[in-house]
Amino acid sequence: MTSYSEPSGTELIEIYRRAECARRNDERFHSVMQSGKLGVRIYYSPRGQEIIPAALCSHLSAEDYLVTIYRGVHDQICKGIPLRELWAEYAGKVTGTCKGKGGPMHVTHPDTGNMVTTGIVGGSLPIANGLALASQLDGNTRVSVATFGDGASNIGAFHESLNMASLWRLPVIFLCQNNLIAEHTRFEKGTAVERVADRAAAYSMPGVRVDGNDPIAMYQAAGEAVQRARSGGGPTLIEAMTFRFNGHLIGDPDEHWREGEKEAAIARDPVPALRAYLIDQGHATNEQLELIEREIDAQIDDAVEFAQASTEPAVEELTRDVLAKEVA
Amino acid sequence: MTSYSEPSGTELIEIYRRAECARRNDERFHSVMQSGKLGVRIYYSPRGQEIIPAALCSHLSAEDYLVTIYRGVHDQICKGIPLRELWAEYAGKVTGTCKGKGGPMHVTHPDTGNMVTTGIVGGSLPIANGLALASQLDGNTRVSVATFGDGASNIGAFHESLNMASLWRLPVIFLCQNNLIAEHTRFEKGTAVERVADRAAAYSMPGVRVDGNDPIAMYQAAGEAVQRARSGGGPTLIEAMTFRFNGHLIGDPDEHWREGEKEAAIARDPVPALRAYLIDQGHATNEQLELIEREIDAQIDDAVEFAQASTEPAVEELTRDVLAKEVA
Amino acid sequence: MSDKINFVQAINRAMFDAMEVDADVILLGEDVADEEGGGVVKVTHGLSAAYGCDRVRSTPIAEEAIMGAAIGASLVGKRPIAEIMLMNFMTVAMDQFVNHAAKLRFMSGGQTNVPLTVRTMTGAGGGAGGQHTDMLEAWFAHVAGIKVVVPSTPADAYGLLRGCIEDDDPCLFVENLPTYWTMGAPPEAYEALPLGKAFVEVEGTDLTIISYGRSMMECREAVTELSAEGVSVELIDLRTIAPFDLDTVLASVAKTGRAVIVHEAVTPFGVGAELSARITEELFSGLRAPVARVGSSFNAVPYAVVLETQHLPTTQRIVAASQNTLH
Amino acid sequence: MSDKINFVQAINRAMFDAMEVDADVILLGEDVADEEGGGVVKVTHGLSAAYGCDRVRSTPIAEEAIMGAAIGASLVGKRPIAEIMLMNFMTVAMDQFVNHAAKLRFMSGGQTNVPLTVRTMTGAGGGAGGQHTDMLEAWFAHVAGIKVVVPSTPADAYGLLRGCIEDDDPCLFVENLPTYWTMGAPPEAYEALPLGKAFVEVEGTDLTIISYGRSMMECREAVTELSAEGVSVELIDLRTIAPFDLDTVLASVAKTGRAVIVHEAVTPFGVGAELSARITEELFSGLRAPVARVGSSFNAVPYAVVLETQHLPTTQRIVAASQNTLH
Ligand SMILES: Cc1ncc(C[n+]2csc(CCOP(=O)(O)OP(=O)(O)O)c2C)c(N)n1
Ligand SMILES: Cc1ncc(C[n+]2csc(CCOP(=O)(O)OP(=O)(O)O)c2C)c(N)n1
Ligand SMILES: [Mg+2]
Ligand SMILES: [Mg+2]
Repeated sequence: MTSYSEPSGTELIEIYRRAECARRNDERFHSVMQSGKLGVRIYYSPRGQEIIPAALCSHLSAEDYLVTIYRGVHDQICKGIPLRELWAEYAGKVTGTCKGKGGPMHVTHPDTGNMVTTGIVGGSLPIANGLALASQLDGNTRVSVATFGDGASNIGAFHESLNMASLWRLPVIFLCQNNLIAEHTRFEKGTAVERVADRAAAYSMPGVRVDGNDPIAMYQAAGEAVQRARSGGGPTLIEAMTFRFNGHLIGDPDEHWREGEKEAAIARDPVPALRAYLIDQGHATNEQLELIEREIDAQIDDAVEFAQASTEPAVEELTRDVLAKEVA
Repeated sequence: MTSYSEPSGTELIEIYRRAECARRNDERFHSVMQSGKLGVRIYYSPRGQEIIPAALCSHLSAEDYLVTIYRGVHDQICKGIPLRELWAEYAGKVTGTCKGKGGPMHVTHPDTGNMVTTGIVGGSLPIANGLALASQLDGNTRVSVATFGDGASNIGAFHESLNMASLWRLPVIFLCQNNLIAEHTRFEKGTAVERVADRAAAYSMPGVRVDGNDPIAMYQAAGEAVQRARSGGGPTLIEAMTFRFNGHLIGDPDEHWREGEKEAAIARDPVPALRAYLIDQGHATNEQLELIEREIDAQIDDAVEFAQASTEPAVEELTRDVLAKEVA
Repeated sequence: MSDKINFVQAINRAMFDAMEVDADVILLGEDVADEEGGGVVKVTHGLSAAYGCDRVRSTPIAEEAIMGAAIGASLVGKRPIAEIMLMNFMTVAMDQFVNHAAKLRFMSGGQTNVPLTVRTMTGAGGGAGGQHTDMLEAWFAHVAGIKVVVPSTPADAYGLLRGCIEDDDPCLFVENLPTYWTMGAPPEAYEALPLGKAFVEVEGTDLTIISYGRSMMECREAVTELSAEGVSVELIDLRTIAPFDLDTVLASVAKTGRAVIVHEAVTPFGVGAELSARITEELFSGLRAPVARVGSSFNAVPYAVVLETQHLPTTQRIVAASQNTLH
Repeated sequence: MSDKINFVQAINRAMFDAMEVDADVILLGEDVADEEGGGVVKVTHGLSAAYGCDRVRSTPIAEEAIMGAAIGASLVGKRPIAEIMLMNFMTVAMDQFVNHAAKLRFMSGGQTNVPLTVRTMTGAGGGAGGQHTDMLEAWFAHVAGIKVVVPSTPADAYGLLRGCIEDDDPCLFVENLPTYWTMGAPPEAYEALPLGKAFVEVEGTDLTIISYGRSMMECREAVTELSAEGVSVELIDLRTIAPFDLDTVLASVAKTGRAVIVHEAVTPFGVGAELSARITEELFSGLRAPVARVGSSFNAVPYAVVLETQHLPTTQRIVAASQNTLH
């Protein structure tokens, strides 16, 4: 399907490290939220979709730009956002990436290329075009990635953005994480095309559907798209097939699957599957991976403590960052 | 290309009658506007595009719904709008279709199915879906048509509307009048696909590109789409190729064509071409057609006089039609 | 007195009853049908079961198409209810709503009209942050041809929503998500309440507090505190923001000579500005103090609890503004 | 004194100069490049010839994509000028502008900002009807994080547009199409004028007239008529609507004790309401008459000349409101 070379064992281990970090982070979010500690107020779990950004980020550096959505903590972690500031933001602390003012749906961290997180369906695509336009004008090789869901492929901003990106050959990747559902609406009920990737043809743009839970296929599809963007070949639409293991947002009973659908997907959980594959193929030993996992847990422990120990923003923050000059 | 039967001689004569009426009406608008009489304040000439609605309307009755755009007077005339009220509206008289309150960009005449005229690019498509939805719910066989330009195929409303229409199998026709230019932007510079019709595939919808200036091909393409819609077969995207003989709006120097492009198109003016064809093929004699043309001129003379003789709206009209109950 | 109901029940019942009495009432919105859970927070639950998925349609995520479909259907006999999940998503549908729904009656010289009801949720307090909680009613009140309605009790939510659905003009019905499950008395009658009429909820002589929607809850607390201090407050629930009930407002302020306007929307260029200006234009010499306004601070809705709480018009700020107006 | 210039020349020159001094200034919009005529009314003519079609890009008809591209580029060092041809088309780009441009600085805790200038034309008087002529500045003034600027002379258009382009926040620059070719004095200096500062154009003692943009032209006529009657009017051009220059306004009204606010936007819930409310809050006891407002009648902009003329705030209505305020 794609000509891009397969990931090396080391690369696969790094993909696992990123995906597992996102997976464990998600589990910790759930336990911490249930415990009521930290007062995290809202959370959209990306559980099940981690392989997509984990493989994508094999090809990206902190210099590259990411625009993600409310369901984007897996993207942010794979892009390298520091867990301390991430957790502090979720906890609404002044030490958070956004001083607690943005919260889960607006996590931002330019140092790692996490440029914007939006709560508006379709909002990520037009902005990614702009970041890519700046790179094109500056003649650098930065790549911009907009992630969004399958449901977002039906909103006007998707259409306008892909058309513009193709006309201008922008170094941008439109990464649709197709988890087969939009809130509670099944993919086929909201989307009048079998594959989102087929919509690329409407913009004379390469479009590819890939199993986003397959680290090798995803690595290759992303690699090809990044290479195309960096080399001036213009945009790509990637439809990465995946599954949302939890409800739309925390508390959602998630009753919209048919008998067994969800159970089957969870049984194929791609992250432990990658772990098993790494050992199978002799890319890594159980001990090596346990070491990585202990490192991840330590980072998360540290991040949670950091968030807990941090203080809340002062009321003065209401008047700050509204305009360049503080308004009284 | 299409299986729909060819138009009979009588049908072709009716197509000519409608197209020629729109053509002569356009010429009269220009002369009247230049004369400064009637104080028509704004005008978007559809000259060159008349065959498209003239052929479409062979398949429509007053019961069917049309949503057109600022460049829509040819659509309105072919759909049967009375010339008196049309001219009075352009002249801003109280006898106009909209009492002079809407003007050229908002001509409305429900009795002939002219439901909405919009000045917003892309604005016609979502509304046509709604009209079609009502017909679907009422179980009648009315068809709704949204006309729009090639440039409009790049705005979000186009995407959202085609997706929804396909999902719901709405009895609607999306009629793109591709005159190869959007204001001053050439088709290929704004549209990242070779044929607008190809975008239909992104919605699993039949899409067809047709020579909109060819009355027979246009008649067949429209007939097929109308038949599909009436019989519950859902929406169709028609891309009717044509040419805009005048500038974007009155006064526009229209300098955006390449050497000879425009002259060549005008030399192929489809309306006189149809006239010649009718005589060639023996469908009509010169005398018959001259009779039709005299009837048209008489109607236009009458409409201009009517508009001239009519009075302007009273200031009270400002507070009327804002809400159901007049607000003081 | 019969059992209390919450806003979700009242709004659901209003749609249920409206669809029963009028077969032309239809509902369009994301996830509104039961197969999609009957709404993200189940406000439309059971409607598709009762009236079918033709009349109760889950839509793609496409607000412009939702609004346009509702407008088009309303032009030819339907009375659509379009659910735009959250008020911030109205920004996606602004062209259809403002350039078309609001103006078609006028621009057509009265030949067509748009009997459309747009329902949308919003409101801060739940930690949803800057893009899910704005109160933008002032935008729509500034556009001729639109009615803007904001209920403050479950009973009003029922009656006013019925009123919007029966109304022949486009109505924007604003629901407050954080207080969706707050209980209140059921409607006295399960029928439409008139639009454009304010309700004098508490009668008083010293001061008039004018508010609507969620902020009425803080206003009620403020009234209790103020009465405890011996201040006789007249509390007016505007109910309809546009066109608003000037007569009722003026009659009250003419009596008290003092007015405080409270709303959750940010203060600058908000609904309170128009009320303040109109009251002053009409009652200038009769005013014993300048009309005061209490709204949210002028910034995006923040995430952190401490900030979100201080951002909103608190009971204390309403009490303080009232006392300030009295002395 | 040197030759007069019109608004088109002033705005064109402002962009030309800004692009010359700062290579990060870029321009995006429909038909803006010379190959597309340098703008529908040639406001951007010559810019692509001078700075290339990379920096001056004609776009597809896709306002959301235009706005989003400008926002994205502004996050990483560019200073984009996004042309949204007409203000009514801002309705298509509201999500990007309001939910994103206005809020990214705040929601990111100050890590990012959006140095974006949105230019848009509008204004009634040319017979364009209900969808091409609205004055919607009050909407944007009601959103925290946006600056709203409206020039009333070619010289101000130059200086204020330079000011917007140099500003680090998203600015909405509103241009009046019907008066585009009206001549005025050239700028004294070809440099930025400060945002947030009003200009006292005429000094007076009896009455303060506050306006901005196109309506300043009618106000100037009104001032002449009123002076002929011996009324000493102080005329203030607001220039920046949000954040507006409260100090200058208050200083003037404190002196005159009377204020009339004039704008082309419809009166209800317009900019005048906020000014009226603020002035009254601050100067209550010092006011000798209620603050008056003169705006367009509350309806869509009509097509017929007779209606359009009466819809707008005429000089006579401004004079009448002023006299009314004086007696
Ligand atoms: C413009 C807009 N409309 C509606 C919503 C409400 N909403 C939030 S997430 C969501 C579903 C999006 O589904 P999809 O694009 O598939 O992304 P996923 O959540 O599955 O990752 C909806 C409708 C929104 N945030 N923005
Ligand atoms: C949303 C919106 N953006 C921009 C405009 C300004 N405008 C009016 S017509 C036009 C060109 C439309 O071209 P096309 O769709 O090809 O239709 P045509 O005029 O060629 O018939 C533009 C950009 C508008 N009316 N609405
Ligand atoms: Mg999804
Ligand atoms: Mg065109």
